[in-house]
Amino acid sequence: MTAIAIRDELARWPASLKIGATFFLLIVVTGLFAPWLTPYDPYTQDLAGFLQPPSWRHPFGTDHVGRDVLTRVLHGIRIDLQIGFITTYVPMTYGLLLGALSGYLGGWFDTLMMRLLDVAVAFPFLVLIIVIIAILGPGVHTIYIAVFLLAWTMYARLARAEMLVERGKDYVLAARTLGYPTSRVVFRHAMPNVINSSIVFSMADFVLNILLVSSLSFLGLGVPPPLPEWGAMVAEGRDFIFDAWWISTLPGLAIVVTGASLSLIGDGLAHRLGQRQRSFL
Amino acid sequence: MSRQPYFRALGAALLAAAATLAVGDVAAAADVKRGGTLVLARPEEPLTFNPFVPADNGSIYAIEQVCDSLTEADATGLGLRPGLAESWEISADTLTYVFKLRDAQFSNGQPVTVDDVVFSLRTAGGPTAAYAFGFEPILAVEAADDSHVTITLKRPYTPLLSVLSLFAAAIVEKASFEADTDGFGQKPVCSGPFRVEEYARGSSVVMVRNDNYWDIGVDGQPLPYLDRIEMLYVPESNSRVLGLRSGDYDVIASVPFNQARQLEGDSEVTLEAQPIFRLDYVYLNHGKAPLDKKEIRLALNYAADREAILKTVYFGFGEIPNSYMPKVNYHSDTVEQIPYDIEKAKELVAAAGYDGTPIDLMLSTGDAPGKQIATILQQAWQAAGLNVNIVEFESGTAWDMTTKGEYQAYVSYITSDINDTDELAVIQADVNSGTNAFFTWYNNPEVIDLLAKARQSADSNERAGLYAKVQDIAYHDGYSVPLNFVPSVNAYHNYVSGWRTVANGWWWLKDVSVDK
Amino acid sequence: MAIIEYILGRILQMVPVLIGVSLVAFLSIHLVPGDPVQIMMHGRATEEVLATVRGELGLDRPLPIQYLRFVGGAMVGDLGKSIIQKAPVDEIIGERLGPSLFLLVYSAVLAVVIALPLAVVAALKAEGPIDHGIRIVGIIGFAMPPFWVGLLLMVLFGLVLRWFPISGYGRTFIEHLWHLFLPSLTIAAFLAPILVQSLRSAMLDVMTADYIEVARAKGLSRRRIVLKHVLRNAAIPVITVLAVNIGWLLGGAVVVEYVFAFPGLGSLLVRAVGHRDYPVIQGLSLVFAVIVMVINLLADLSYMAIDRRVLRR
Amino acid sequence: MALLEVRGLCTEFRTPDAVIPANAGVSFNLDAGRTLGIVGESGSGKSVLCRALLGLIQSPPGFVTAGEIVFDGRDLRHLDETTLRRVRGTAIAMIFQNPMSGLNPVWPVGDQISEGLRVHRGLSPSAARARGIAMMRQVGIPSPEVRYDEYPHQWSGGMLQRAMIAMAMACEPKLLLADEPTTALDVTIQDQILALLVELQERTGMAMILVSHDMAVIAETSDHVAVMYAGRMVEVAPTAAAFRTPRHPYTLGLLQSIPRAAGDGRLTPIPGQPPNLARLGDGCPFADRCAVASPECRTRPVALREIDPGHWTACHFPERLAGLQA
Repeated sequence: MTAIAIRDELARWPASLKIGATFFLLIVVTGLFAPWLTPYDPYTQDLAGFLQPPSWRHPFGTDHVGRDVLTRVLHGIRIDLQIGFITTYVPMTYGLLLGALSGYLGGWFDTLMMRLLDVAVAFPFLVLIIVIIAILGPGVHTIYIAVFLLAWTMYARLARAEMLVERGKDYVLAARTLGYPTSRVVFRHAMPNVINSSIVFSMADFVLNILLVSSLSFLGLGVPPPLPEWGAMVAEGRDFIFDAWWISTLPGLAIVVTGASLSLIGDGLAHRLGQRQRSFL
Repeated sequence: MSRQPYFRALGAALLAAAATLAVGDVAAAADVKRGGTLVLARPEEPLTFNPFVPADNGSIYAIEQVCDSLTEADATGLGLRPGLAESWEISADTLTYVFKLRDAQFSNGQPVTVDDVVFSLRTAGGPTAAYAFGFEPILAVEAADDSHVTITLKRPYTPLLSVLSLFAAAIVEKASFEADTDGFGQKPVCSGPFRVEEYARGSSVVMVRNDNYWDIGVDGQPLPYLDRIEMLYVPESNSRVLGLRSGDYDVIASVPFNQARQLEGDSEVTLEAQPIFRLDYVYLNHGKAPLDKKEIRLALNYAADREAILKTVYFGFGEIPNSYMPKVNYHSDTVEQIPYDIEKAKELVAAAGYDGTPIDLMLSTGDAPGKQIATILQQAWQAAGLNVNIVEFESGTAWDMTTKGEYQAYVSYITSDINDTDELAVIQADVNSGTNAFFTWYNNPEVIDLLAKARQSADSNERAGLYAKVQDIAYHDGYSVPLNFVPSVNAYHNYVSGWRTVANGWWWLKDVSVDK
Repeated sequence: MAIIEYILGRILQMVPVLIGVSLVAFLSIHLVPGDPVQIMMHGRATEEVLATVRGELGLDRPLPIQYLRFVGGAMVGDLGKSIIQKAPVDEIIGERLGPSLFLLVYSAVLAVVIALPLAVVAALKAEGPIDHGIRIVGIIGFAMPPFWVGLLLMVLFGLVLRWFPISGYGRTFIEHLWHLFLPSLTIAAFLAPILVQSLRSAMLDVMTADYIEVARAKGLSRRRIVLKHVLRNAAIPVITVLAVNIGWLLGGAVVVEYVFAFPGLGSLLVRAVGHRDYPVIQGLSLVFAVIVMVINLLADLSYMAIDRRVLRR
Repeated sequence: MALLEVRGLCTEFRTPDAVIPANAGVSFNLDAGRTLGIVGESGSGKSVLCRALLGLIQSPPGFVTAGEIVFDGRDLRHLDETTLRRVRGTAIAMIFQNPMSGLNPVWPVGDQISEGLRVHRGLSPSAARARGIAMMRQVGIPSPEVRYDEYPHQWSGGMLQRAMIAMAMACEPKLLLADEPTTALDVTIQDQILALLVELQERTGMAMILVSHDMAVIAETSDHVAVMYAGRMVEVAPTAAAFRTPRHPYTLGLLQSIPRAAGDGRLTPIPGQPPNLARLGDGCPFADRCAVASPECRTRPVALREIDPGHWTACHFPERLAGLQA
């Protein structure tokens, strides 16, 4: 894209998209430069200086083993954005493929996919994650696998519903009458019109996945210590919520801010992609 | 949620000096207030009231309020007193015990008969009872006449009276139990101070006064003082503290240490930090490299800053240990503590020729203090030059790995039900005792030899010396990384009196009264 | 009638799903290390006792046999007995099913009550300051960790104002409403923003429809247009969102259950998994699956009630 | 006095990129009982005009910036929303281009027809139903008692347009705005609907504005015709005069592009594209496509002027058209 094309594109962005994208970019940049932004290390403990309230030295205070909370929140950006990204876009990729194929092909494939989807939706997530942790051991990769097994369903549903509509449209019929192979019709012609709602949903999904890790941490099923992951920090700080509110609240705030920026992006994208205003938060 | 494993060892002899562990006076005056309801919030829920299917603290502490046994723990838990057995006689060869039953009734009004006693004790020693091993030395339980029960032993067994005081030796009403064993687990018929009125699984047990209870209070009237107990299951510690403050709960059990310090300042609330038979420590698997090297194990000990842990994790509650086991009767104060010395730790790591084999430090999910400890230890041990990963496992899995020896280090704890060093010493330090030195695979022939000597000795001074020696050797062998002798911390409103935690960890509610 | 045939058809479709769920649940939970008997006895019992108890529970049989026994029982409505609690699984689940569903329905109702006016205002004032204000509050409610919201509500309404109890369930319907207000509000704080956003965008979508312009040309008031013509049409995507979330919250509300000491299905599941109480886990998996599918069916039926066109599909 | 007098009406749409004047100074009169046909290409501002009359312009992005809409002696632009709403349902009604999407899919058709009666006339449900059924019968919907409770998806397009008409006529308006009422329908149905509109108009004496891009439709129904181009009226005349002697090259172009079954088959399309409304110059907007334009047409502003009695045009050189007419 030329500079002018970029400028024109930016000019078409609704305000929510601009604000959201700016915030998100800021968060990403902060995460990239986290090691240079504070003088502390996210892992180094200072047991003598534990549970210090926010001050100039420690703007977010220190946690229950004396680590600087701000430093951990900033380093957490890397981890949480990575978690959010992988848990959202990997399942989205094959969820879309399966859903689109299912909607396009119909027949036994569709029936099979829908029953598979029902099983995945109806299966209790907690059992699954405990099982996977037990087999593979705890860690981020375990959460990934558990999410991979289940999170595709929403995308498959969305893609399938959209594909059912697109399938009947003239341009798809035209492509079929021209004798294009199915894969080309599905992926080259119909797909671009199918993915919009998924892209918008993925913004909310991103936040939901970070929150999921937080809930898992509450149950002790999240990422292992001492990783500065926001959800784990929120959960670890909860025993101190009345005497050291900052340990748990400020990482929570980071989730809120990230969520807000993604939500704005989602809203703006819904607008920009000209889809029927289907936003999910 | 209870931390696993929760090993309750059975002890033998009782310590005469028990009363020295003072726990406040039993309501001295006769003006004790009767009636009322006590609302008690705890982090564990009872799973069953069937005393032969134990169990977990959630169930045991509740069963203790409902079921009675031939002998029972006194108010401190350090001594024994007669329970349903009014008195007993022991034969000269110590192989035959004859118990005289008290004239007592079950909560349904039926008398406690010798049949019930024989049935209960046989069940407790039956093939599916978890505590059966405690009853293994028993040859036979028989009715002597309408009011006497005879227990004969295969061999001399001093712990018998202690074993009989356990919840697992509770006397149940045979007819009710046999008619509906599963139903009994929900609504037991026992002869304790309270009876279960309503058991809402997953949320609460409502107990009401058993009007047929035999014991007498300080005012000369039958115990208990309370009319009713609502024992609530409140797993979230913040919620318990809030509920205590808002007046929803009268007593809360297991106050988190950081909030305990805050509650200390609350004038309406009494905070109780009662020493119990508990040691928090890091299990080490001596069978796995690099923990097979004594230098490494000692390095772990030298590198652990216990003062800091006591301050940051326990908020000063507890005592830095000088032993590999809880502070029970033959505990020696003279064993020298391993100091915090990171340089020494580094030297030891170097001396061991450490090859970088990582140590997986395991903890159970949901164990918040354990997580904090693991986090601190990881950094400390890394500073000593060791590679340490923290691995978190759901408690069932963690316990499974521990018993199978598929772990390296595990942040956990141990408690003893009974005030006698011998049993835990043997279980923890004798690799041939059946639990592989409590899943450490610690194997020191000298210790095994000393323990055998101690068991054969009748002289308590000699035994004390031998146990002290074992304590010294095992502790300095780097048996484990002991962290803290942890007290039980509970809090109650000032209008609650007579509350006490016994050294075994649970509480007698029959002595509690409420004057709102 | 067509509708009854449709419902029966849907119920038939549940059968293969239930078989799938039960098989996955059974296999996965048996793959996990850990032995319910060892856990129940806390490592105290001898190998001999452990073996005897396993034998009594039938845990020593080959897995396929155990599975078939479970399926056989489940087909005649017998889900077996809890290993730990010795009570019938259907009874244990049944005790918590009512409260859990009550909590969920209550939360959903609260969320709708909160979300409806906010969404309407946000849609009518789209892109205005009020709309953005509602969005920001929503994002905060949505992204705040539930236990944090729960504790906050407990401190505010339980400790400071003393308006609502902080735990318990109560005995009568009114008491349920009173006791469960704070936990429901905690869930609603998460759910309502999702509903506001989906309802708002659905409304904006509907408001561009031709028939809304026709309604305006008819001289109908804004109020009537929104209530009668917009909301009903905008309800369908919102019902979908609600259905998906209720299905998830059935087991996912466990954090709220813990904070408010509420005896729900989520905490039962966590405990059953911790104890390896196989019959309870299997039973719960089936119950979850049935409820999720029934919720989906109800959602589809309500689409039909709202929009007759759906019937033709 | 005219029933409706529109003076200098301006409507514009504001987008981030540009301001688009959709109506630029539209003026006309309409007497009671008469029909004004408005004709023009897509995007010429016909539909915007109808919506602006009723105050239905979505704002933002649309704004009515100037002009008067005097209906029955009151300037509708200065009425508050509530009063204007009453006018909309009762005195002025409107029917739309696409009947398939003009009815709410989730309510029965009958309810929607009688909704106005309940809201504006305060009729009880049963009275509204009876009146609604009568309306449905009037517009030629067979067995209305049964069809009253049916849903839009069960009906054909022609029937739906009859329902739309019934809905519009329910409160007996003095003025009916019909925005391309037949465009979306099959040809055979179109005539029926037009005949129905004419018949209803004769029976009730209402005035009607009929918007269409189809000159034939206008010819059949209207007393006067107004030709719109680029947001303004370029020719207003009695229908017969406009068809016989168009005085604006655009009108002429429209007439020549009508296919006639019995004609010589010669079609002359208007060359070029409609102008970009956002970039109009000062001169005649049609100049670029005009066969008779002079250079000055591109620069000199042009306004409607009366060149024959009742015949208005916005062309600098209407006399030049004589040579072009066959």
